[in-house]
Amino acid sequence: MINNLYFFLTISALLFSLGITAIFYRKNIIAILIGVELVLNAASLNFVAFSRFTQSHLHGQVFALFIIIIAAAEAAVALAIVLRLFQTKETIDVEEANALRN
Amino acid sequence: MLETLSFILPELSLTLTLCTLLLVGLKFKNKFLLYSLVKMGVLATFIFLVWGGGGYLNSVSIFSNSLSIDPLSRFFKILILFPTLFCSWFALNSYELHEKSHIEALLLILGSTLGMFFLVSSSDLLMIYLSLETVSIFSYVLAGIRKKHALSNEASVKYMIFGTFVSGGMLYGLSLLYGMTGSLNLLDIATQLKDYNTHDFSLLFISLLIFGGFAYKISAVPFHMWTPDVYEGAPTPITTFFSTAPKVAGFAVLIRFFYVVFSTQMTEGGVTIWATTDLHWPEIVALLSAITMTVGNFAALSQTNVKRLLAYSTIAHSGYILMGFVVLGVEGLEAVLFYTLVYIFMKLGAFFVTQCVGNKFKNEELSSFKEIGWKSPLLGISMTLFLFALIGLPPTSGFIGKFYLFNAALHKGLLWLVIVAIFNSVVSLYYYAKILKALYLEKSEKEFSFTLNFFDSYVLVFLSVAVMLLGIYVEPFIHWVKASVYFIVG
Amino acid sequence: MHSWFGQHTLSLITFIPIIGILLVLSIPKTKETVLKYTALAFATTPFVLSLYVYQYFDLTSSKMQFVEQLNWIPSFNIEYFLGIDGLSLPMILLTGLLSALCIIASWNIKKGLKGYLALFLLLETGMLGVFCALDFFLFFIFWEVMLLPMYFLIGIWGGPKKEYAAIKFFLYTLVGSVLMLVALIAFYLNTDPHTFNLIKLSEPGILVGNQISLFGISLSFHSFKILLWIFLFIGFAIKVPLFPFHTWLPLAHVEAPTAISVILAGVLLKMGTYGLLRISYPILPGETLYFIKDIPLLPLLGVVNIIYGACCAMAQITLPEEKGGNDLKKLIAYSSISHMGYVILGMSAMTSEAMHGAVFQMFNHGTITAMLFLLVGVIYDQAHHRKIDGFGGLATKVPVLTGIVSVAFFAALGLPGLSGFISEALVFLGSFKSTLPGLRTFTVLATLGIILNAAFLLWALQKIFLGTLNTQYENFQDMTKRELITLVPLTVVVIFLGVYPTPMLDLMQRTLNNLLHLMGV
Amino acid sequence: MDMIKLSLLIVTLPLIAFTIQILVGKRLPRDGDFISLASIFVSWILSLKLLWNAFSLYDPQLKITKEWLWFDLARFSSDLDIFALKLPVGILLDNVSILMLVVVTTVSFLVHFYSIGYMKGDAHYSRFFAYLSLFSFSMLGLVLTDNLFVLYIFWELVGVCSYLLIGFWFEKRSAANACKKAFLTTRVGDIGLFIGIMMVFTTLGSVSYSSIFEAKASGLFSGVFGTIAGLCIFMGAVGKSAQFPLHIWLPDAMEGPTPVSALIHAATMVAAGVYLVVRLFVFFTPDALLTIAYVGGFTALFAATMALTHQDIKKVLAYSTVSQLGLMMLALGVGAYTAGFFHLVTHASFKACLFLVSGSVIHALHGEQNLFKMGGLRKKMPLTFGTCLIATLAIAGVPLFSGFVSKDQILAGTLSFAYNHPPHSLLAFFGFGASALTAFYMFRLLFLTFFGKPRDEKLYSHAHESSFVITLPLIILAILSLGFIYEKQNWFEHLIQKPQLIAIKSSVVVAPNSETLPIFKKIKEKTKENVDPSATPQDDREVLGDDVKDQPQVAYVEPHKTENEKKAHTQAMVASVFFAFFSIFLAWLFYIQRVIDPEKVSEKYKSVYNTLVNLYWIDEAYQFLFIGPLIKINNFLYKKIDSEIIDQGFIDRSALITVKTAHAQGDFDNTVIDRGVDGTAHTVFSGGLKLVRIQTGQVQDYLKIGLGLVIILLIAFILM
Repeated sequence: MINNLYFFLTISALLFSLGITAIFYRKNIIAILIGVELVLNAASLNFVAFSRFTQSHLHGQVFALFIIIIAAAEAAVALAIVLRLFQTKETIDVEEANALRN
Repeated sequence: MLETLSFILPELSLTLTLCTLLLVGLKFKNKFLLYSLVKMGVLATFIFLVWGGGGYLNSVSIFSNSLSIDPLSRFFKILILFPTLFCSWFALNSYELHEKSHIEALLLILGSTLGMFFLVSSSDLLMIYLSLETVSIFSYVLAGIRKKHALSNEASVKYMIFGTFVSGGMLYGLSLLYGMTGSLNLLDIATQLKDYNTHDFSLLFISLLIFGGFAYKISAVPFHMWTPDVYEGAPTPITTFFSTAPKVAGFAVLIRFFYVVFSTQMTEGGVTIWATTDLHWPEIVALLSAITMTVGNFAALSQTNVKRLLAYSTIAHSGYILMGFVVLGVEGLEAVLFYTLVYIFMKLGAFFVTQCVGNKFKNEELSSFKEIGWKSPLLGISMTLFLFALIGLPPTSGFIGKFYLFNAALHKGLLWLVIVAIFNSVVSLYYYAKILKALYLEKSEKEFSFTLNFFDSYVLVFLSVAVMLLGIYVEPFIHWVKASVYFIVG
Repeated sequence: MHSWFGQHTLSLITFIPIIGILLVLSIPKTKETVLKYTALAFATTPFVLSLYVYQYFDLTSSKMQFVEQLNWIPSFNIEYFLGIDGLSLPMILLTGLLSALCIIASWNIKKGLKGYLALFLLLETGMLGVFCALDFFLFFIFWEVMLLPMYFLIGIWGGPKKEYAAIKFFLYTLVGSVLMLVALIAFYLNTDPHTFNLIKLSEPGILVGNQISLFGISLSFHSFKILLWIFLFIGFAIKVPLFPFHTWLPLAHVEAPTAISVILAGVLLKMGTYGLLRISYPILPGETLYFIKDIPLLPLLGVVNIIYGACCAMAQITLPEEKGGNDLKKLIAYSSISHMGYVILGMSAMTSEAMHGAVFQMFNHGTITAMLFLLVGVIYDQAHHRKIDGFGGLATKVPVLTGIVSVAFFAALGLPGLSGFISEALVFLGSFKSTLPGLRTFTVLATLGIILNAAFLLWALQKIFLGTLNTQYENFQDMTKRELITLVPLTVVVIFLGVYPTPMLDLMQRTLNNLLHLMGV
Repeated sequence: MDMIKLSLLIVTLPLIAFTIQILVGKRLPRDGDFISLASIFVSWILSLKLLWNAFSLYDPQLKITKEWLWFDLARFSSDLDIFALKLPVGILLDNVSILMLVVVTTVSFLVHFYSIGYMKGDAHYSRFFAYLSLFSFSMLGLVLTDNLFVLYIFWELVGVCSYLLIGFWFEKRSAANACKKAFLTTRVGDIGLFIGIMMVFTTLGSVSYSSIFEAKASGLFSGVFGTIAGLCIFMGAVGKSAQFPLHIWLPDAMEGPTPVSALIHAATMVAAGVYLVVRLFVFFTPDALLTIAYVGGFTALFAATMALTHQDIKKVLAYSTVSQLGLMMLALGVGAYTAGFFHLVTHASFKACLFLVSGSVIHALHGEQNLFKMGGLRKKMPLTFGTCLIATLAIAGVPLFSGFVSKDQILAGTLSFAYNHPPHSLLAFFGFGASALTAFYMFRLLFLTFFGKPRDEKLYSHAHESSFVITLPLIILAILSLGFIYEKQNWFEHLIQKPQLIAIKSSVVVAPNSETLPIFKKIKEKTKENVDPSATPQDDREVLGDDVKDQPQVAYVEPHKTENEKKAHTQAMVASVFFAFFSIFLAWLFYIQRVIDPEKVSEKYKSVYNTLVNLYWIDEAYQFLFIGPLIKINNFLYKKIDSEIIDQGFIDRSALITVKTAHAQGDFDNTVIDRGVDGTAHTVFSGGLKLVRIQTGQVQDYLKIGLGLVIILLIAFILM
């Protein structure tokens, strides 16, 4: 039951929507970053699933590998930025970052 | 192996400059030394681009079809070099960047340029995603380069959150596309998609998700909200870089991706045009282009911060360029290429003048522009030329660019889009004239004198001449654009 | 005529002011007189050259003369194509003359003199270029080049509300020219070997095209051509200015400095009618006749302009200051709206006399309004206000000024013996004679304009010059030599052309009759 | 010397004088008055020479024309078969124009001579003479031209000269108003004339008299179109000769110096209207002539009544001029062509004389113009009194004086017209009524100024006879008003015959009737040969060529007298003499014997008296009917449409130009949103604008909006 493609696709779609909601409705920036990670993992899950079930070649898995690398890089940079924000604004609540508006 | 390396000589020379700069930067902080290094690196890349690798006609695709070296990518690479060259000089002279962060700025700009070089010539999904992400990551850091400045941090946070979300979405779209067609290379995807009944909902959703990813890069309507805040927050040289280089790269990858994957190339009456199957994405993009223009222009009407005003004008110009993109014809492509070429110089000029005024008064409000036209005639005249180019008034290159776009759009019969565009360019006069009004027509309260050092005036003269030359002696540039419309993916 | 100089006269005429600009910019700000004289020299050379052209102009040939044709942007088939005929030569003479006089009139500009002179020379190039260009693209470029300096000239050296006047002027004209851009591209796309060449475009049957859809509704090519005509018409009507689009003119005139409002009224208003005659009439003859015969739009707007302009001008005398009245410059601005109404009426009557009258009126209006504005400038320089009822009885103090003012005022109201009458009479004779429907009633209505014109002009003349001397102006001196230099040539031209108009009428005769012949009238 | 060259010289001399005078007038000795005097004197002598030639030729069909091409709109484009205006400019010399020349130059010369004395010491002395010369040039030009277009040009030039001369003393507010009123009212008339010209040009393509007469001969302009064209042209005459609807400007024109009134508003300019009708007499259709008659007749009577009650001496004369002009129009209307023109000639001399008399009286009384302040001046100013008496007798129509001769013919004409067309007998009543009243008010003026005891001692004391410079012209004009010079062999009727459409064989020339003035007999042979052969009338006939062999021709024909005309003539003679003496007697009763006290009469008929004094409130009516609403419309047009609706309403309030944002923007917007746009005017568009600009600063909102837009686009395109 768990080894056909559509199962994985539904899980990745679930992961994707969870990630989106996390990004939209969480106030803490770290939580938002986690949401982003969720979205990236959903995509890599997709890649792996498609590669495993529909394709003979391993391009999908390679792509998933790269996604992990990129996700790591992004996380590092994002956290550095959040740290800087914390130093200047004493909070990491995304609502606070609204000085720039019209 | 060696001869494939020769194809990516430009990228290699860029990396070499990056590394030497890294090493030299540790020891020496002298501004002119660093800048001469960057200059040499960019010059080398330029030389390699123009004469080295890939030859003129025989474009080749290397690294198992993930990078294609062809006239289109060469054109865009040359275009990207200009912002790099100028923005690094602007960064070294801006009041916003502290002495210590000069070297970081240069490195990040060069890194981002390298990412764009790959983005422009990438022809498979993985390479597109990788290069896109490199550019984005470098940009997030670039946005937040002013350590102690709250606005700069906020800008980078917003940029980061917005960027990651959208590229995540795009990635999800790419994964579905991969799933649907089973291959990463654009050409294979295109052939697979041919025999796929394209009218169902999923392909439209995928195309919109992917378009979202690129729209964020060129700040087109659905994903343009970040641009004003980030541009205002980031230091001016960085904003200049953001508003020129990534736009060019964004359009390059947009063309390559959409003209291959979502449309089939045909030649009709000797003219190659791209017909789309019944997937209506051109209509959507045309609508988006009209909305982008209108949003960009109308929002700019009531701005008092010049940086924010120019940010909205960037959105508006993306809307204009999208108009050429939607035409799906060789003429449309030429118009896009020419307009990006012309657009870069206008935008660099306008931002540089804002920076010079910023250096003097420590803020970029419209009120600090008062009576500058009188105090330093060169600044006044060059700013007038840039603004008239941005509006699209004839003697300047902006007009030829707009004429090219309107000509292509009208040839396709998009009369309604042209009318929206001309309506917008009239509105654009209104807010650009606000700057002109401040420069010349208003008396400033405080008494001040304004002098430009040699380098700044040299740069201003160069940019003004570029903007006017492209308006008057246009023939060679049109030939260059016509020659570089040819691109391969496979 | 075949020497190098003969072949490149038009380029010289157009681009000599540019050399002037470079020279003016290089001279240091301190040497004011040197600046002024160089600017004067470079502003008058085009006029001298145009006299040379007038001398060698062949009155009998209906083809373009002094033609220069070079490839500019071959990939778009855009040519640097200059040439003149009977229609554009009078305009070039007028521009040259007025520019020279305006430099003399702006002798006491203090603030930013270098900028002023440079912008003025750029403006002159733009104007001369528009009249010489025969390639629509080049025409459009010069049309906009002329626009840029005007914004600054009104905006920087203008009156109290100068910013508003400048931006309004710029926006109005830009809307017009942007619509013209659409027409320009449509012409380009719908000709077989894509071309901007106005001569080729005016060959019958060259514009061929197919269906086009606008906002969803599909237009046949005929209705698309009508749409193009409307776009062009709006672009030119704003410049003329015709009734609904005229509100920028009084404001621009009131705020602009004297010399600039002379050029604005003397030359820029003629761009609109010149454009109609050079582009709309020959290229879209069918549509033009449609808007004259089936829907009498042109004659109607012409008559409305005549009467509306005269009424608003008279309102200036009766309305007090706070209601927007009582301003002499606004009065003259509205009177030029009324005079341009004659030109439009003449152009829409499709008879030889009316067409000659219209083009001759364009020239006369240029000289007469130039005189009027220069005179207002003379009064303004001494009295520093333009309120019509602020004066009274100046005639006793300034006989010479009164003499020239009365010549100008009587020329404006069309007194025979002065040039204004000849063109007005020709327009009336021609439009009354034309067999187009409704033209006769329009002409009779237009004759109403003669009384209204006479009424407000004489009323103004009486309020300012006649009656008892207003004690405030005890020491009102007469005209200085410099002011005389600007006004005497114009007076001589107005009187000479009034008595013997043949040189000017012969100049434009062949072209106009040819145009009418082409229009199948 | 050839007659054409003579006439050219007559015209150009005043023009040369004008240019010299206006340019260097002030710097010349005696302010240059001798230049204009000399030029008009030479013109006068030359015109007498022309008259002499006309007498010697003594040929009613005399017609000499010469043309030069002014401008031709199809000269170079003959291959395009475009029919364009070809406007020749020419001179037409015939008895009518020669006589007019003589009249104009005589009166003008005498007025020049008179104003040397009258205007001495005036601030703008030289400019006065410049304007006089300009006027003479334009009047002479008007008389000599051979086509309507050039006539219109001189017509307007004459109007300008009257504007300049009426407003000569422009310091006076009333003078400034008067000149404007004069110019505008005549301009209203001129528009009618121009429309007439346009109508003629449209049908004919040319506007010269000869072509008009040819067209009339070939049957054109006969229907309603012809009548309307005729009436339009007559409108010009109404404006210029101050006939009924447009007469309001003439009394105000008295603001000008008296010589001006004498020259322009008595003899010459106002006669231009009559001259035009005389010149185009054949062109008018019968019912056009009828309207002319009615307008003329009514004006004559109407103006005469108004002259009854006026105190100002010049105003009385002004109304008398309007009335006399009405009589001339009446005469022309009823077809008494020679009578009308004859009255014009005689009226010129005695009316000019009357004005100059009033001038010398005013001069003597240092500017006093009110009749009721004068009195008993005959002893103090015998010469002026004498000439005034002669002129008054002439105008009253007392036999042996020129007035009687011409007025009698007019009345005879009207009477015979009434006999032939009984329904129009009202015209005769107009004629007789006007002439009766004329006699009354003229003698009222005479008695009030010169007879009775002086009413104002101070004024009377230092009244004195004017210098010879003023009185000499009076004497000459008085002589000209004597009847006998016109009686001689009624040469006038012979020379000036009524032009009619008659079919004559072109080759046969109507032989001038045999008897000519005896004294001219031998001179006639002598002058025959030195007259320029090319200009003689005979060959002019050949020029018309054979194709118009027996077509009706316009020619002057001696009117043969029908029997009831003879009856009308004698009756008119008796009636006019009776009326003249009866009204003189009446005036005598009123003002000398005080039998019937004028004051008591005015009380009794209070209402009638007031209407007369206030000139039937016509001025106020025009002000109320035309000028008031015009100003209201203008203000409405300008204020409402121009500034509020188009400017602020449509342009500025439209979101494109004015950005109405939520909170106050930079100063630029405030200057743009000026008084027109009220504070919170939100159009839908600017509402939408706020939506577009939402930048809340919340990143998450941006994302939501972004994704929301994508989804909306998806749904829209799915449904489409």
